[in-house]
Amino acid sequence: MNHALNSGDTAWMLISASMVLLMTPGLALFYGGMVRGRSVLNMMMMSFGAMGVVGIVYVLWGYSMSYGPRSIAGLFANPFDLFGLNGAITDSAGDYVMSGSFPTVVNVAFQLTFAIITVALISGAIADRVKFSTWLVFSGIWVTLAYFPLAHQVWGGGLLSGSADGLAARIFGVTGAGADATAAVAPIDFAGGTVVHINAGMAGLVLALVVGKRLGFGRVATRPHNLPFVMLGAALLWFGWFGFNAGSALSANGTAGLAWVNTTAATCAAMLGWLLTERIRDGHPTSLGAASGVVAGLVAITPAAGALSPVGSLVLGGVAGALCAVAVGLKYRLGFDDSLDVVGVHLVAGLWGTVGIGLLGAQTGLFYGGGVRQLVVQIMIALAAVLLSGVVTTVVALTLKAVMGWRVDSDAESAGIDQQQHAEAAYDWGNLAGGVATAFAGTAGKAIPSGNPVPARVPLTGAAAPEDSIHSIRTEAHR
Amino acid sequence: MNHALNSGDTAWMLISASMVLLMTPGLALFYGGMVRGRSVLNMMMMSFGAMGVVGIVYVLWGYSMSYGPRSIAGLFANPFDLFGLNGAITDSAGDYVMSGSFPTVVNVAFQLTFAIITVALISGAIADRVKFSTWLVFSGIWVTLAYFPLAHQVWGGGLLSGSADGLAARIFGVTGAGADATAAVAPIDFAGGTVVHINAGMAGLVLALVVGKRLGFGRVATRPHNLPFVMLGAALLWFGWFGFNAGSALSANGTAGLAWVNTTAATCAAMLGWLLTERIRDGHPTSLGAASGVVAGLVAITPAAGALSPVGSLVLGGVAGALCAVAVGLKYRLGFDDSLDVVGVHLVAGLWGTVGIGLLGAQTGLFYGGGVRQLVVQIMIALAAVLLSGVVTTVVALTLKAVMGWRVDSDAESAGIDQQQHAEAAYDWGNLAGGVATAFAGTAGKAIPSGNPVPARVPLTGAAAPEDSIHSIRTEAHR
Amino acid sequence: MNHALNSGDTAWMLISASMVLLMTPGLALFYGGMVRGRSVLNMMMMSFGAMGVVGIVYVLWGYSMSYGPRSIAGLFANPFDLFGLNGAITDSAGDYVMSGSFPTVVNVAFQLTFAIITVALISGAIADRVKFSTWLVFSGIWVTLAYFPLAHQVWGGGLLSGSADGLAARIFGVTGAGADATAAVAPIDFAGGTVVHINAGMAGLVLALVVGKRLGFGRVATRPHNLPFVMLGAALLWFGWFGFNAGSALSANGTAGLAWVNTTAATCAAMLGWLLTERIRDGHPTSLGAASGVVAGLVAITPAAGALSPVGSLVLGGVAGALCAVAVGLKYRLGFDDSLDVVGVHLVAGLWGTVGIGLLGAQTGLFYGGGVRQLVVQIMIALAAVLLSGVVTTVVALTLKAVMGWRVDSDAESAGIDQQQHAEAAYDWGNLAGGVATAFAGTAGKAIPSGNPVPARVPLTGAAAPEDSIHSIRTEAHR
Amino acid sequence: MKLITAIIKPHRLEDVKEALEAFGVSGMTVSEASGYGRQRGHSEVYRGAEYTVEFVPKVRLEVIVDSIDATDVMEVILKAAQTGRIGDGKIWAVPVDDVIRVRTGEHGPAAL
Amino acid sequence: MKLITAIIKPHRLEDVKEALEAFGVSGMTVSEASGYGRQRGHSEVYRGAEYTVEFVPKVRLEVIVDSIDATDVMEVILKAAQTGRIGDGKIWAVPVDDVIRVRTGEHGPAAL
Amino acid sequence: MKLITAIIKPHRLEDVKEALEAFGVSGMTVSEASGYGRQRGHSEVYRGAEYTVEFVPKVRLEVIVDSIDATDVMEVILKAAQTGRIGDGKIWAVPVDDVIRVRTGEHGPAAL
Ligand SMILES: Nc1ncnc2c1ncn2[C@@H]1O[C@H](COP(=O)(O)OP(=O)(O)O)[C@@H](O)[C@H]1O
Ligand SMILES: Nc1ncnc2c1ncn2[C@@H]1O[C@H](COP(=O)(O)OP(=O)(O)O)[C@@H](O)[C@H]1O
Ligand SMILES: Nc1ncnc2c1ncn2[C@@H]1O[C@H](COP(=O)(O)OP(=O)(O)O)[C@@H](O)[C@H]1O
Repeated sequence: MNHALNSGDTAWMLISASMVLLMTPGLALFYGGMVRGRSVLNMMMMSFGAMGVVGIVYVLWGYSMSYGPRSIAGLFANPFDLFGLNGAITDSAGDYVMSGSFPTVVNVAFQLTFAIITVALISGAIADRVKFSTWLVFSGIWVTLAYFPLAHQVWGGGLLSGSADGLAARIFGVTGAGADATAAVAPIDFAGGTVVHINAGMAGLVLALVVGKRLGFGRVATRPHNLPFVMLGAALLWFGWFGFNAGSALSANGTAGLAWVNTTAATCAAMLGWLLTERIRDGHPTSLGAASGVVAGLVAITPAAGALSPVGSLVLGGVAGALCAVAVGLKYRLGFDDSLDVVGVHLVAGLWGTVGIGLLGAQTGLFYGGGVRQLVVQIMIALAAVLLSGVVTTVVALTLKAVMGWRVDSDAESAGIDQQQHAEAAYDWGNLAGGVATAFAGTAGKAIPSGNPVPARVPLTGAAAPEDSIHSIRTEAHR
Repeated sequence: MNHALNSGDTAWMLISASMVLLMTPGLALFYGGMVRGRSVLNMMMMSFGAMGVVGIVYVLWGYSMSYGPRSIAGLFANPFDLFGLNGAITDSAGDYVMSGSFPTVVNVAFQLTFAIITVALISGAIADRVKFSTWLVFSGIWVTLAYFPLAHQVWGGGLLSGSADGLAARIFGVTGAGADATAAVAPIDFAGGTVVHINAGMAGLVLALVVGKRLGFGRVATRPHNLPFVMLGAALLWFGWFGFNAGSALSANGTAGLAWVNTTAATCAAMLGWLLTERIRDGHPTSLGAASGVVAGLVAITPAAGALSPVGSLVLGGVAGALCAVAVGLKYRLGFDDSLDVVGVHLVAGLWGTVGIGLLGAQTGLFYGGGVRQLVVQIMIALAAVLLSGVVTTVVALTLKAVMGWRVDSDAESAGIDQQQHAEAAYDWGNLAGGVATAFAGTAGKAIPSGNPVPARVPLTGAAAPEDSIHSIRTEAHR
Repeated sequence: MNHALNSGDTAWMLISASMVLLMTPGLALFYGGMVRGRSVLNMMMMSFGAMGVVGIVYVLWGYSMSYGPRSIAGLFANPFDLFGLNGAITDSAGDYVMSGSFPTVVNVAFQLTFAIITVALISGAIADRVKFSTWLVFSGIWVTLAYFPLAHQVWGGGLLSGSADGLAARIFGVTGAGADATAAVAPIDFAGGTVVHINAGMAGLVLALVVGKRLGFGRVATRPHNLPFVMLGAALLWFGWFGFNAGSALSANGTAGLAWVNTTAATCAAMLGWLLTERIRDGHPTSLGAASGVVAGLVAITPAAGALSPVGSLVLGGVAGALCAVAVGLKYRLGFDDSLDVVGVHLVAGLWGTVGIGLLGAQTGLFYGGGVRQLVVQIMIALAAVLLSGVVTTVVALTLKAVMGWRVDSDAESAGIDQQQHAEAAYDWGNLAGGVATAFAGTAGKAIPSGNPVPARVPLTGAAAPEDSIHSIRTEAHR
Repeated sequence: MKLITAIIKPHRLEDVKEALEAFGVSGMTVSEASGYGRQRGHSEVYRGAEYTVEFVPKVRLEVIVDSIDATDVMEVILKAAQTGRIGDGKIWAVPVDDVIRVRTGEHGPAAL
Repeated sequence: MKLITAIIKPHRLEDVKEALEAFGVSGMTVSEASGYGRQRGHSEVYRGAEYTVEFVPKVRLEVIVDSIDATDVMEVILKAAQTGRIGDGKIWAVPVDDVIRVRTGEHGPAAL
Repeated sequence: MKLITAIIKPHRLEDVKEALEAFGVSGMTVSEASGYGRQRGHSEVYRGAEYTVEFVPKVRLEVIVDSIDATDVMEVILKAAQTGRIGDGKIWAVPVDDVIRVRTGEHGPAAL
C-alpha cells in the first residue's frame, strides 16, 4: 500500500499546507480590521490562540481521531492509535509512511492547518466580549468533539463519506463489491464545505446565542476600524485558499488546476455579486463588501472546487455573493449578535456550496442532467453537519458558561477588551489622541526587590528628555 | 502533442499562479498606502474590481483570445473557440489537455493572473478621482482590446513573437524550415516587459491625460498616508514576482532558478540605485524610494529574467532604479497627473528592460558581442507595444468619457472619494479626530416597513452606554 | 557528480527560497510595529537596506565564500572562484550545474535569502538611533566577515561541519574511510541555529553595547506603535519559516514534512509557553507575547527541525517560549539597550535550540538514550558561533564607530529618526494630529532654474481649494 | 454672551448633545482632550516592561450662549454628563466680547 | 489683550493663515475640532448597517492679539474663511488678563 | 477664578505636570495642538516632490485656578516649560465666571 514518493505532489502538499496555515493570520487581519480599534488585539489573539491550542492538540490526538486506523462506529477514529503521531511518521523500518504519493507526515501538516482555521473562523461570532482563557479552552474541546469527528466522518471514511458503510451508501446503494465497494452516489465535499464552513458557521451561531449580545448591539456604532486590513486579510485568505482548495486534490495535477481556476472564477463572481447587491440596495459598492464577497465566494466553492466547470463556478459564486450580502443583514432583525457574520458568510455560503453541487455539479448536478440523487446526498451531509455542530457546540458552550463564564465584565467591555484582557493598546500614534500618555514604570516580575536599582525606577532628574516624548515616571506617590 | 504530466512542473506552475494572483492585492497596498487616507479604499478597490472583472472575462473569452487555436492575422485569437474554457480543460476522452509538461488548466490559472495585474497597474495613474463604475467597465473592455491581443502577439505565436509569421522573422529571416521555422532573431519578452508593463504604462499615460489632473495637482500636498503599507505592498509584489518571472520558465528547472536569481539581483541593485539617486539629489534616501526602486527593478528584469547573467542583471537593475527615480519627477514639469507614477515606473522600466536585453543579453546583447540585431528586434517590439496600447487606450478612454464620464464631481473629490463612491471611511481610530462620531442608524434595505421594531431604531433610553463610545441615534427629527 | 534534475525538489526549493525572501519584509513589519511611529520607516529600511546590500554581495562573492570549491583552512571558501556566480550556474557545455537533485542556481537563490535575513535580524538591537549609511556599510562587511565564514564552516564542509576535517571529527573521531569519512558524531544545525540565530543574536548584543542606549532608555515610554503589524510580521515569518526549515531538507520528501510539522509544533508550544509566563508574571497574556513566542519557537526549532519527534518539538518549543519571555526582561537589569530583544529571542532561543538537540534529539539526544556525545558537539558549535560572531562583530562595529560613527545626533533622535534620516513621516491621517500640515513645495532637483514655471511654485490664487486639505505654499518669504 | 466649556467623559457626549438640542442650543464644537485628576489611568505591559498611562480620554465641548442662558445651559450639561463616578469632569463659563457667524458676518446672539 | 478663537472649515486654514500673516500676526495655534450645527454630516453603510456621522471636521484657530487689533483681526479671519456655504463656522473674542512668552518670560503685547 | 492656558512643547508636558502637582494643582486638561510662529517646520520629499510641514506639534494645557493663584501657577508653568529655544510657547490667563464639578455639582473653587 506504500506508493513511491512523488516529489512534485509532495512539494505541492508542503506548500499547500504552508498556504493554509497563513490563512489563519489572514483571518485575524480580516476580522481584526472589522472590529473597533480597542478590541483588534483580542480579535487577532483569538486566531493566534486557536493556532497554539489546535496545533498542539492536533499533533497529540487530532490526526489520530480524524484519520487513525480504527473508526469508532464511523463517528471518529481512536485518538490513541497514533497519539503524538507515534507510528504515523515512520514505520518500524524507519521509512516514512506514505499517504498515496506523499509521506503521511506531509498529510498531517496539511490536515492540521484545516483544523486550526476552522476553529479560528468561529471567533468572529463573539467579537469584543469573551474571556481569552475561556476561548482557549473552548478551542481545545470543540476541535476534539466537533471538528475531528466530522473530518473523520466526511474525509476519514466515516458515516458521511462515500464508503460502503456510510449513510449515502445506505440511501442509494453501492457500486463495486467487497473491499472496493463505495456509495453509488458519493457525497462531495472537496475541500471542506461541511467539515469547515458549515461546522464553524453553526458553532458561531450557537456561541453568539449562548454568549449574548455586545453592549449597545444594534444601537451603538461599531464600524470597522481598519478596512485596508480587512482587504489585506481577504487577500491572504484568497491566496491561502489555493492551498486549501487546489491542495485538496492531494496531487499536483489537472484536478488541482481545475480547483484553482474554479476557486478564482467563483470568487471573482461572488465579489461582483456582493457589490452589485450593495449598489442596488444601499446605493454604494463598498470595500467591506468586496472583501466579504471574496470570502463568500471562496467558502461556496470550497466543497465544489473539483466538481464544477469554470462557468458553473461563476454561477455558484455569483449567487453566493448576492445571497450572503442579503444574509448578513438578518442578524439585526433576528436580534442575535453574530458580530462579524460567521453565520451570514460561512454557514450560508457553506450550505449553498454544498447543496449547489447537487444543482451545478458538472457530471451529477440537477441542472446538468444528473438527476436529484446527488442533490439529496448533498442536502443530507449538509444537514448532518448542521446537526452535529449544533448539538456539540451547544453542550460545550453551555458547560463552559457554567464552569468558566464567557463574558468579560461590562466595564471591561466598555473600556475595551484589549486593555482589560491583554493590558495592551493596539496603536500608539505618538500623540495625545485617546488620552494616551505613557511612562515606563519598571520591569516585569513582582519579585524584583524594591531596593533594586533598576534604572527605570530612578525618578526623572533634570536631564533633558527627548523631544516629543510624553513620558512620566510612576512615583511612589501615585500608587 | 500531449506530453506526460510532470508533477514538479505542475506544482511550480500552481504555486506561481497563486503568487502572481497575490501580487494584485500587494499592488493595492502599494498604491493604497501612497494616496491620502480618504481615498485609500477607492484605490484598493480599483485593484479588487479589476480582479473581479478580469477574472470573469478571462474564463469566458480571455484565454481563447490569447492562446486559442485560431489566430486572426496574428493580432488576436478567436475568442469563441475556447469560450468559457470549453475544450481547454479536458479532451473528449475526459483527460486533461496538456500544455507542455502540465495541464492546460494550470496554464489558464497562470496566464489569468497576468491579465489581472496588468489592468490593476493602470489604476495608479488615475488615483482619487474616477468613478468606480467607469473603471470596472474600462477594465473589461481594455483587457479585451489591448491585453489579450498583445499577449497573443508576443506569447501566443502572433505578430510580435518569434514565429515564422512574425515581424521579427520578416526583418531578419527565419531559421529551421517548415513547421519548425522560427525567427532567426526572436524577440525576447520573458515574462511581460511589453505585454504587461509597457502596455499598462502607456495606458496609464493616456488615461492620465484623458481623465485630467486631480484638483490642486502640484499645489496641494498629497503625500502618502501609510508608508509601511507601501513597503509591505512592495514586498508582496517582490514575493509574487518570483511566480511571475521564475514561473515564466514554465518549468521547475535551471532557467526558473536563473530567473529567480536575476530577479533578486536586479531588484536589489535597483533599490540601491534609486536610494543613491535620492541621496545625491534630495539629500535623503527614503522608504518610498526603496519601495519604488524595488518595483522598478522588478519591472526592468521582467522581460530579461531568463536572458541575462546575474551580473548583467545587477547592471540592468541599477540603471533602472536611477532612471525611474529621475523619471518620476517629470510629470510635474510636463504637467500630467500620473498620480502614482505608472509611467515613470512601469513604462520607463518596461522600455528599459525590453531594450536592455539588446545590450546586456548574455548571448545576444550588444555589450556581450551579440551585435545589434537583438537590439533592433527589442526596440521593434517595444515600439509596437507602445503603439498598440496607446491607440487602443485612447479610443477606449475617450469613448467611456463620452458615454459614462470618468470623473466624480469636484465636491466629492474634495471631500474624499471613499466616502462619495463607497460610503465608507478607511480608518476609525475611535476618537474624534477628523470629526468622526458615528451612530447606528438602521439596517440595509429601504424595504423595511418603517413601523418594524428594528432594535436600532429605538431611541437611546437612559440605559448606560458603553464607555468611550461616541454614538448617536438618527432620530426622525434629523431627517 | 551531476545528478538528474528532480522537478519536484526544484519546485520546492524555488518556492522555499521565495518564502524565505519574504521573511525579511515580514521581519521589517515585526520590528517596525514594535518601535514608535516616528521611527518605523527607519526600522523597516534597515531590513530593506540589508536586502539590497546583501543581495548584491551574495551574487558577487557571497556564494563563492560559503560554498565555493576551495576552503581556506576550513574557515571560509575562496571568494573569487565563483565570483559573480561565474561557473556556478552553467558548465562549459552550457548545462546547468547541479547541487544534488536541483540546479545549483536554485541553491544560490535559497542560500542568498538566509544571508539577507540574518543581517536584517541584527537591526532590532539598535532601533531608533543609527545612521542608515553606517548600517548599509555594516551589512556588507559583516555578512562577508561573519556570515559567509560561519555558513562555510557549518554547512559548506568547514570546521564546524561533520566533515572528517572538522572539529567534531577531531573530538569523537570519524566513521567511514577515505573520501567517505565523516565525523562519528556530526554537529546538527538543520536550518541555521548557529549560522543564523546565534550569529545574529551575538552581533545584536555587541552592537547594542557599541552603539549605546537610546536617549531615555528605561525611563521614557517606548511602547509598540502598531501591534497588528507585529502580529502580521510574525505570521509572515512563520509562513516563510516553512521554506527556511522544511526547505532545508533540500528535497520535497519526508524529512521536509517532518521539519514542517516540528516547526509548527514547537511554534504553537512556544506561543503558549510565552503567554503562560506572562499570565503568571504580569497577569495578562499579551499579543506582543504571542507574536514573540511564535518567533522564539521558530528560532529554537530551526537547528532541530529534522532531528526531533513532534512531541520532542513540543517540549523544545514550550521551554523556548518560557525561557525567552524571561530573558527579554534582562536587558533592563543588565542595562544594555537591545531595543527589540535580538539577544533575548534569537541568541537565547538559538542557543537553546542548538543545545537542546543534544537533549531531545530523536536518535542521539541525552533524554532519548543517546548519551552525551551529541550534547558535547552541540555545545561546541554553539560556543564556536558565539565566539566567532562576538569577535568579528566587535572589530567591525568599533571600526565603523571610529570611521563613520553609528549614532544620529541626539536632536535628530529626539525629533524622530524617520524625519531626520529619510525626510519622511510614516503616516498621515489627514488631520492636524502631530502638527502635520503640509504643502507641495516644488519638484526634486536643485538644478531647476528658479524662473522655471513649475506649477507647484505658482502661489495659491483664489481658486477653491479642496475640502479637508491642509495645504500651504512655501513662498519666498518663508525661506 | 458666554463661552461654556465642558470637559466630560466621551460616552456622555451623545446624551449631552441631545440634551442641549432639546434645550434649544443649535450648535456646538467638540474636540478630544486628555484629563489628569483624581481619576487614575491604567498600566500596560510590553515584553515585561510596564508602562503607565496617566491621562484619561475626555471630550471638550464648547458652546457659546447668550449670557442669560448660561446658567441654564451649564445645568443642562451637568445633568446629562453626570454619572456620579470620579472623573465626570468640569464645566466652566467665560465671558465673551463678541461672536460672528462666518457665513453671514452676523454679530452677537444672532450669530449663534 | 484678546483671545480670538475661530472655528473654520479645514480647507480655509491656509488662506486664513496667509491673511493673518499679511495683516502682521506672527503666531497662532490651531487644533482639530468637530462641529455640530446646521451643516449636517453624512451616513456610511457597512454590511448593510447604516451609520450616521453627525459631527463635521473643523479646525479651531486661536490667536492672541492686542485689544485694539481684535476687531480687525476678526474681520481678516472672517474674510479669509468665508465661503458663504452652511458650516463656515464662528469667530469669537474673549478678554485676556495677561500673556507670557515662555522662552523669554516677557509679558503682555511684547510676548506675542 | 482664572483659566490658565499654556501652549508648550510636547516633551515638557511631563515636567510641567509634575511642577503643577508639586505646587498643589490637582487636575488639568491637555490636548494636542499645532503651532505656527517663529519656530519653523521642516520639509519632506516624496518621489522628488517636496512638501513643507509648517505647523509644529504643541500641547495645549488648560488649568482652572483660584484667582489669587493665577500668577503663581503661570510662573510655575513658565519655569517648567522653558528651554530657552524658539518655540517654547505662550501662557495666558482668562477670567472665569464659574466652574462646576460634574460629579458633585459643586461650584467655584470647591469644584477644582
Ligand atoms: N483644575 C482643573 N483645570 C482644568 N481641568 C481640570 C481641572 N481639574 C480636573 N480637570 C479635568 O476634569 C477631569 C475630571 O477630574 P477628576 O479630578 O479626575 O475627577 P472629578 O472632577 O470627578 O473629581 C480631569 O480628567 C480633567 O480633564
Ligand atoms: N453655539 C455654538 N457654540 C460653539 N460652536 C458653534 C456654535 N454653533 C455653531 N458652532 C460651530 O460652528 C460650526 C458651523 O455652524 P453651522 O450651524 O453648521 O453653520 P453656520 O455657522 O454656517 O450657520 C459648527 O460646526 C460648530 O463647530
Ligand atoms: N499670537 C499667538 N496666539 C496664539 N498662539 C501663539 C501666538 N504666537 C505664538 N503662538 C504659539 O506659540 C508657539 C511658539 O511661538 P513661536 O513664535 O514659534 O516661538 P516663541 O514663542 O519662542 O517666540 C507657536 O507654535 C504657537 O503655538
